[in-house]
Amino acid sequence: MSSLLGNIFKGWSDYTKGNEEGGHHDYEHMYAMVIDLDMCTGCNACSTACYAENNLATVGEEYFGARQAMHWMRIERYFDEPNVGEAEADTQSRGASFLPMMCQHCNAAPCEPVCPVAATYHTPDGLNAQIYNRCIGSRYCANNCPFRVRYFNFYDHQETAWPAPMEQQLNPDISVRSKGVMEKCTFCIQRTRAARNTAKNEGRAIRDGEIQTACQQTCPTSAILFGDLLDETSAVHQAWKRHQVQLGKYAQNKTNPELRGYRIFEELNVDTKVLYLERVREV
Amino acid sequence: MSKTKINRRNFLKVLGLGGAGAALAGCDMPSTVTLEEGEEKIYSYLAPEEYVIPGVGVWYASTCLQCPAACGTHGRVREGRVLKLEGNPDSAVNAGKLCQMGQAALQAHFNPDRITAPLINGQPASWDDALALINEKASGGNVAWMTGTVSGHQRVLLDAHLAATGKGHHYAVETVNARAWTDAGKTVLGDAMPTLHLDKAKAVLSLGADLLGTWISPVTFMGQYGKFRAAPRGVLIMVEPAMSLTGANADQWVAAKPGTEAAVALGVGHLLMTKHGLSLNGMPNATSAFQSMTPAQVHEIAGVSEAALNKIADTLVSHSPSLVIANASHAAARIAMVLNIMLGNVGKTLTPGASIAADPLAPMMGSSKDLAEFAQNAAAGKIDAVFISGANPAFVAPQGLDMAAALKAVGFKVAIATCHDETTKACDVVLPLSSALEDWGTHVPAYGGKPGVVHLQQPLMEPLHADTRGLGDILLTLGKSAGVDGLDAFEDYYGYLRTAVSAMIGSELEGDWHRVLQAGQFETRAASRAFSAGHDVALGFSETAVSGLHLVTVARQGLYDGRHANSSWLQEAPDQISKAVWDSWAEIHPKTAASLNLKDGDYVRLTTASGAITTRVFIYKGVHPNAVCVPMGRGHTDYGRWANNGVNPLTIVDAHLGDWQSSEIIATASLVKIDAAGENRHLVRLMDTDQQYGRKLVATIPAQQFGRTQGGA
Amino acid sequence: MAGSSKKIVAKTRRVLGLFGDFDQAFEVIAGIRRYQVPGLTVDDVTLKSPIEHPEIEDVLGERPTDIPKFAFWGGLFGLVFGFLFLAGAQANFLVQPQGGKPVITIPSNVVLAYEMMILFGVLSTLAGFIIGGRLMRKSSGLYDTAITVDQIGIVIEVTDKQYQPLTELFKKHNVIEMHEEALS
Amino acid sequence: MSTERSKRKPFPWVQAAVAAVVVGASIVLGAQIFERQLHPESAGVAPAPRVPGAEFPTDTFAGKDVEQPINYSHKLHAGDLGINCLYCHTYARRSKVAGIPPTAKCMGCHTVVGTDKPEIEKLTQMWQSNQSPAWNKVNDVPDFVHFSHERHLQKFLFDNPEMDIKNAPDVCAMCHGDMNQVGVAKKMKPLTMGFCVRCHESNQGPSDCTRCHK
Amino acid sequence: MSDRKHLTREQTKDIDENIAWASINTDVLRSMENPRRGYWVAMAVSVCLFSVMIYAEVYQYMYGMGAALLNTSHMWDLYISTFVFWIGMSHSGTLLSAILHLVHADWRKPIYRFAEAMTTFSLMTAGIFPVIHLGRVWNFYWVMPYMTDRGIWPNFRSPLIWDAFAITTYLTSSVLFLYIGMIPDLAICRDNAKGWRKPLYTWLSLGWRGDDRQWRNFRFTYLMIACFLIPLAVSVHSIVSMDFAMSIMPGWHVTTFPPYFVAGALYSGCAAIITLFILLRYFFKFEHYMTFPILDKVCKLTFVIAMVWTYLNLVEFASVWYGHDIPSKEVLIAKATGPYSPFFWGMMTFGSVLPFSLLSKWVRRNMYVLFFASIFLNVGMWLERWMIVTPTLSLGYHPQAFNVMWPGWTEWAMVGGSFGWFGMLFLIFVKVFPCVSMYEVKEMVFHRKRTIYEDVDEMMTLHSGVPGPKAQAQTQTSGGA
Repeated sequence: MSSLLGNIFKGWSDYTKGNEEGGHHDYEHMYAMVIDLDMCTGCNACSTACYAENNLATVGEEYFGARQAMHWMRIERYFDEPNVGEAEADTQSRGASFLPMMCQHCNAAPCEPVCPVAATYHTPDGLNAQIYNRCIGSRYCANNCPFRVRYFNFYDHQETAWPAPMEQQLNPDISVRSKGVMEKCTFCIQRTRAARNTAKNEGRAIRDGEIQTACQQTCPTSAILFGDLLDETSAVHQAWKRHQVQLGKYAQNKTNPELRGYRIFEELNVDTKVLYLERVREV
Repeated sequence: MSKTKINRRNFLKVLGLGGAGAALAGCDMPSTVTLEEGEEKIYSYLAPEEYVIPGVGVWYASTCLQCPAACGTHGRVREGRVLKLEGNPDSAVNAGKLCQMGQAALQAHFNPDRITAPLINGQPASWDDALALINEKASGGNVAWMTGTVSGHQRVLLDAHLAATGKGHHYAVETVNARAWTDAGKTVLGDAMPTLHLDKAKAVLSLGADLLGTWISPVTFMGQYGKFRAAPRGVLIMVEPAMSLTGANADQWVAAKPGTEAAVALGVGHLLMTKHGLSLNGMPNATSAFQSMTPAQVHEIAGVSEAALNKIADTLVSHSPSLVIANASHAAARIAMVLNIMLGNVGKTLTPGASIAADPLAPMMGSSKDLAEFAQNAAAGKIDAVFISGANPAFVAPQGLDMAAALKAVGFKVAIATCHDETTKACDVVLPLSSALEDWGTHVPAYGGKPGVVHLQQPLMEPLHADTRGLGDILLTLGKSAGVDGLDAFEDYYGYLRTAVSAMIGSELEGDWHRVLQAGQFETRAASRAFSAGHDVALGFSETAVSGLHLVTVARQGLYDGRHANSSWLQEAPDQISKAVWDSWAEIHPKTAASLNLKDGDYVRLTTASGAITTRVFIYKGVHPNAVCVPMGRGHTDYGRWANNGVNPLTIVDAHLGDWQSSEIIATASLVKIDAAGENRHLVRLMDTDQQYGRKLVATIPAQQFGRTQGGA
Repeated sequence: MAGSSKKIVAKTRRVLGLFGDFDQAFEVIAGIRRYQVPGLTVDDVTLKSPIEHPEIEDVLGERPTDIPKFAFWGGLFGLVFGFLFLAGAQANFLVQPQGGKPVITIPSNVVLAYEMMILFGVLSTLAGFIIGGRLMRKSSGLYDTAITVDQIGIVIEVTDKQYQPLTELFKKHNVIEMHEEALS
Repeated sequence: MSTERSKRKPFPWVQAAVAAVVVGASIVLGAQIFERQLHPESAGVAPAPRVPGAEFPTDTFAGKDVEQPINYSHKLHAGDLGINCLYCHTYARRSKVAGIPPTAKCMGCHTVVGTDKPEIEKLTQMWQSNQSPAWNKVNDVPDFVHFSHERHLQKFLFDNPEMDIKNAPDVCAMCHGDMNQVGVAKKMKPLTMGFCVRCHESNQGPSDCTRCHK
Repeated sequence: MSDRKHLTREQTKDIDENIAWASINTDVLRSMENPRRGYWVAMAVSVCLFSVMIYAEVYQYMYGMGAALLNTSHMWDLYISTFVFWIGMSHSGTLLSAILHLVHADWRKPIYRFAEAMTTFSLMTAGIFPVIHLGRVWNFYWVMPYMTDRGIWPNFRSPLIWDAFAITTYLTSSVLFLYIGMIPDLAICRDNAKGWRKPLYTWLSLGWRGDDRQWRNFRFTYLMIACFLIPLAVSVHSIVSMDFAMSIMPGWHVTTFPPYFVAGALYSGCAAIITLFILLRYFFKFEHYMTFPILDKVCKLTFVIAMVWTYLNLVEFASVWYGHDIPSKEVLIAKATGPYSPFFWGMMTFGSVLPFSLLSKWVRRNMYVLFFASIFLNVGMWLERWMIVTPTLSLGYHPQAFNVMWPGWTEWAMVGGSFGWFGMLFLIFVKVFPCVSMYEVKEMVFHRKRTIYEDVDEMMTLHSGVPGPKAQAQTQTSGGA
């Protein structure tokens, strides 16, 4: 009760602080990712690892065709590369561009304020969380997501996706979603939690690299980097710094504009936490 | 040793879901009262190991058998169930990484369509009856084995069994193989499996070798590719008729007419000689072959422009050391080897491989040549009985081989399989095989491992189905009844394996064995090899495939040759190139489509001399206008609930068009006719666009910029 | 409808006169205003009509109503309560950081408090109507269904002495019908 | 007939506004206080166990009798014999689940003790036939709740300077009630989200949803 | 009553001032009794449509939202657009009742009652949609801010919560507005009712006796609530527009949406009034009350609002067109040229071109033409809502999610069923409650007569010696008693 007014003032000062110092957040951690698109081969290993780790249901051809699939991590493939000039008109003269796309865990996530029941919100870890059992399925969040990385359980898939004995493979550390709820990439929150627990038991801070997301762990070319952006020694922090990308900005003021780091739809000012490194082409 | 076994087994007991069952139905339903008392059961352990704690996952090392690469894995085991596989960071093959097929080994293990009991003529039977029948029918005469790639002690036992039963032959069948490359290596450099150093190469030219997708050991190559792309950044050039995953990552992708990669390679060699002044000392045959293939001829034969060819040659020279690899044909592979010699790559990016000293353990690499031979021998009545394991000849054989008749001609067929497939259906006895996650084994990676390292496969959980047995156990039983010497001492394969491994590591100590289990691998003596000087082999290529539309069947990482089609994860993982799921498609070039008046999603009938299939077209520019590319893997008829979709292009491959110097069935040689089949249905894909519409999604920068900012070249 | 019994003389009966025309009823009330019936004032008159006659106030005099007050205070309460309720709920909600927005979000709370203001304003107005209009109470028996058709009724409580002059006044203005009942 | 129009006074704006604010605020805050504080102890079952430095909800729950394959008595073992909870539920300090003790642990005593009792005979028989008793889960939370015994024991028992391992039953009783009093296990606390949240609030536990819901 | 000649298209007066008050009662009360065959047919059709909706909802509940063919790109479709449509419909009652009441346009009096009923029922229809479109309908009450010891609340930042508040408020207020305005009429019903209706009306009329005190309080109450309703109505539809405008999606994040939605709401409300006006006039023989001159005024009002709507529409397009927000522009172009373009142009035709027909007096006075015109106006407005929701979702920002979807059968069933539900409620209403305000028509007649006759009466008597209309009316009124 006494926290009522305190909460009001604290919330307000955090907010103003956030406005003044771009990207300030009163977070314990801020997990972020770096994906080097020049290393990504588009092999799908991350995507399948995600299915295995996060109890993702397969939906079958019919529902996939109806675009009701739920692949938290999807590998998109594009053929146009405007930056390096048009490819030959009648035949492909270079490869494709692959884009691993999952929840970008925006700091100013457009999905969060629109959820009527606050089933999606920002955790003190700086993650955009989805609480399945609170979700009532209004799907507003997915409509407001510019990346379209929120997936809705249009059906119950338990019977078809995990026919016995497949349910034994399900990861007990996270829920299996039933029909009518939204789900999305959590940056493998169960792994974050486990690492935090271990660290706490051992009375130390979480080490950089101690938490590996399933996609990162399996990526054959090690194109994915994951870590705490607030930890200045972390590889992720270093990479963000090296590429002169800062949170809380919708246009980066790089001293070297040729650096590869960029965030997708930065101009929407949703403050995503996934830094992509541009694909490189020999031209 | 039996004592260890009991302990070992106990920790694996499924009993003891210790309070946290599978979190099924995680969200409430209106009718479900979730706070019920007495609704769920808890089984306690009987006498668990101290480190087995319900609710805490433990990682165990094992080996992945999803493709012949034999990557090391770690499996997360909780409450006696394996939940997740990761790469074994200690393995030199995959360095902690895993591809999607490896991830999906879980689904092969938990597959709902597993065979759970022995079958005799399709009827459930007991092991005793099945083994008795096998003893009766397959104890003498011409007993053959057909497997995929096998290595380690399973191969030892298998060889022993073959030797004991007499005149039999071992057919190792792999549709997706590197036989062209290994043969060329052996012929030109005297080493079938030289070590490639992608990470040291500054340019890589691949002639149809999908090294990031399915070639030899993709995870190894992808690991190296990561380093190859770091500053200074290497350049990847791919020559092939239809875009593979490697092609999709290439800086320069060159579409060649199907089957003409060798001509392109010769053309490159020609330019290297004439334009860049490189020469081949002491290889007059090769030199003349290069000299006789002018860029103009290449353009005519392969449809590759002189500019593209020049660019390839320039890049290879300017980015030295480079590496040329090939898998398109034996001819192309040989030329690639010679090009490596000419470019001076040998010893830099191409070094001699190493194998383990214990040769019987070395992998028996499969090929499709064995498939054809098996079909011929079987049809000729030369095989009395066959054991089939890890191969699905009824699915992968082209119609021209008439595998159905061949199998019928074999008197007695035993399938040892985890799941029903087209082959088990044709077999007299089906023995239920433990999944790769329930079995013991040793595997020698064909490529990429540390020299002399053997990967150990250990069960990650108690068999799901009590009546299944491991391949090693079956081989041991068969060996014993065939009278193989020295097997009677072993109660089971575990005992045999432990003894054998102990001998190899030179220690009988419990602790050392546990260290091996923990590492998932052990080192034995390595035998290093050396290159012989470049042999001046004849270079040439088959000119059968230069005009008309050709069928190109390719394997993609995922369903592979079809063995993973019963995994819903892999069926639903979009194909890397077309992004299609759950069904087959035929990739054709827009020009071809225009000339045939086809649009995306039109059903077409592809007819070759061997038969016809009907599937939908996917039109895009990543395929040569003369090629129709149909990825393999689908078209199963009897392979579980998820596999029965799409078409199998392997059936219409023209089996009689062998490669130039081998009897390999090659994937690019069949002339094909396309007819619209009338119907049109949208091909189900992850995305229906290839364009970014001006959004900065995947931004691309020129390599010069990368050089400036990342310190690369 | 029960008249106040402030007069010294006890009122004995209640009279309802029905008129066919507003003007006639008007005249009757004007008559009373002119003290044509001794001791009766317009404050004793209750008019029952099929439609609303704001003009009647010319003669009946201004009779105040509390409805606007109810509306105002209801609305004000809704506004204040709404805002406090939301702010309190937000500040003590377990889930706080939301899309980079502050804990108490003024724009959204303004919208919601605005709705609450209207809701409570309307509800309070309704309450005011029921209280002020003396609805949902037991009514006196003097009523004629013709009132809901087209006739205007005038209800007055009178003493015995006033009865006669009142009847005359009614009749003078073409009363159509008269009902009366004794007051106990 | 109202005649109060003559004596109309200026309306007390200020007072009324203050009153409205007070009423509104007290409704909000009153509701908060009423709802968010720990519920008063309800009459009945057990006195609140003592865990220094911790405040926790005292509401109780009358669980139903759940039949178990073996009529194990907590009263006898934990109460009368004084066996520490963590002796049998040993996983609780290392895992999110407390777990049921392995049969071997039971047999540790019962190969010698009370072998003639019918329930022990049942147990012995199961042990000899390599069978696990199929216990019925008594304290069940929905599958989307990921409660960790380890974390809670760590906080209230092992990291608590005033507590010793022998006080474990007091900590367990926070959520499980006084098991020393019952025979076959029974649910004695509501274990609803409100129950958890109230305790988290008063003990500064995390309020982040993802700590329990993943 | 006897002379129907003046009720033709050439009628100029809004209402015949000489109409007997008693016959007003009789006419309206008659309409509430003895449903004829047409009524039962209409009722049967409505119930059938509604049953299909129930079936579709049960089906969707069992099998999941996928049955509606919604997908990852199209999380909302017809459910939300139809929701917006019905919310829009609900603005007619407020417009006619509250705004015209405040500006003393007394021609609203014969027709506002059914318009208000329409408001209430459209809201009750609209309210269904946000609920049925939930993935887990059984938890819909979680959007309500109620106390719980879990310490969780709805997210007050969400426009959906604003919707919930706004709709609840609007529904409550408009039901009360409808009801309060009906109390004097319920007293009339009570005085004439028999059987089961008697206790119902007695109870509902709250002891209305027509006292001057009651009338006075009534007047203020009605006025106050009207004052509350106008800003409320504006806020409700602008809040509905914020579901879109507060998002970041191209084509939704548009600042002109609030006024645009309000204009669209008034527009479709007016069109619906025309439809129901014609139906009621025809079936209940309300020619005396729902006259051509009133219809004429409604049509003109509709035209004006249509032009406002068109203007705002064009402004929106223009601002997108001249802006350089590429995704928004793409959405706009796709609307006009993409797979949904027939519907877009249908919307433009029905919404912006068709209203020009209302400029023709022939159209305004031709019930049949007007009936179909009004239906098409509303079709246009429904298409407008669909064209707001779906094309944006089919494009958006991310090319991977570009997707064209067509609604599934459950969506169509629910859209159709919503008309059934609305029809059902309305049909019940017209037989239980007076759909023409009797006392207000009397007031209208009374005041018109007074204002017209005050001066005319004297003149006529003076010049011709013939008793003026006032005197005539006097005899007529008393005669009708």
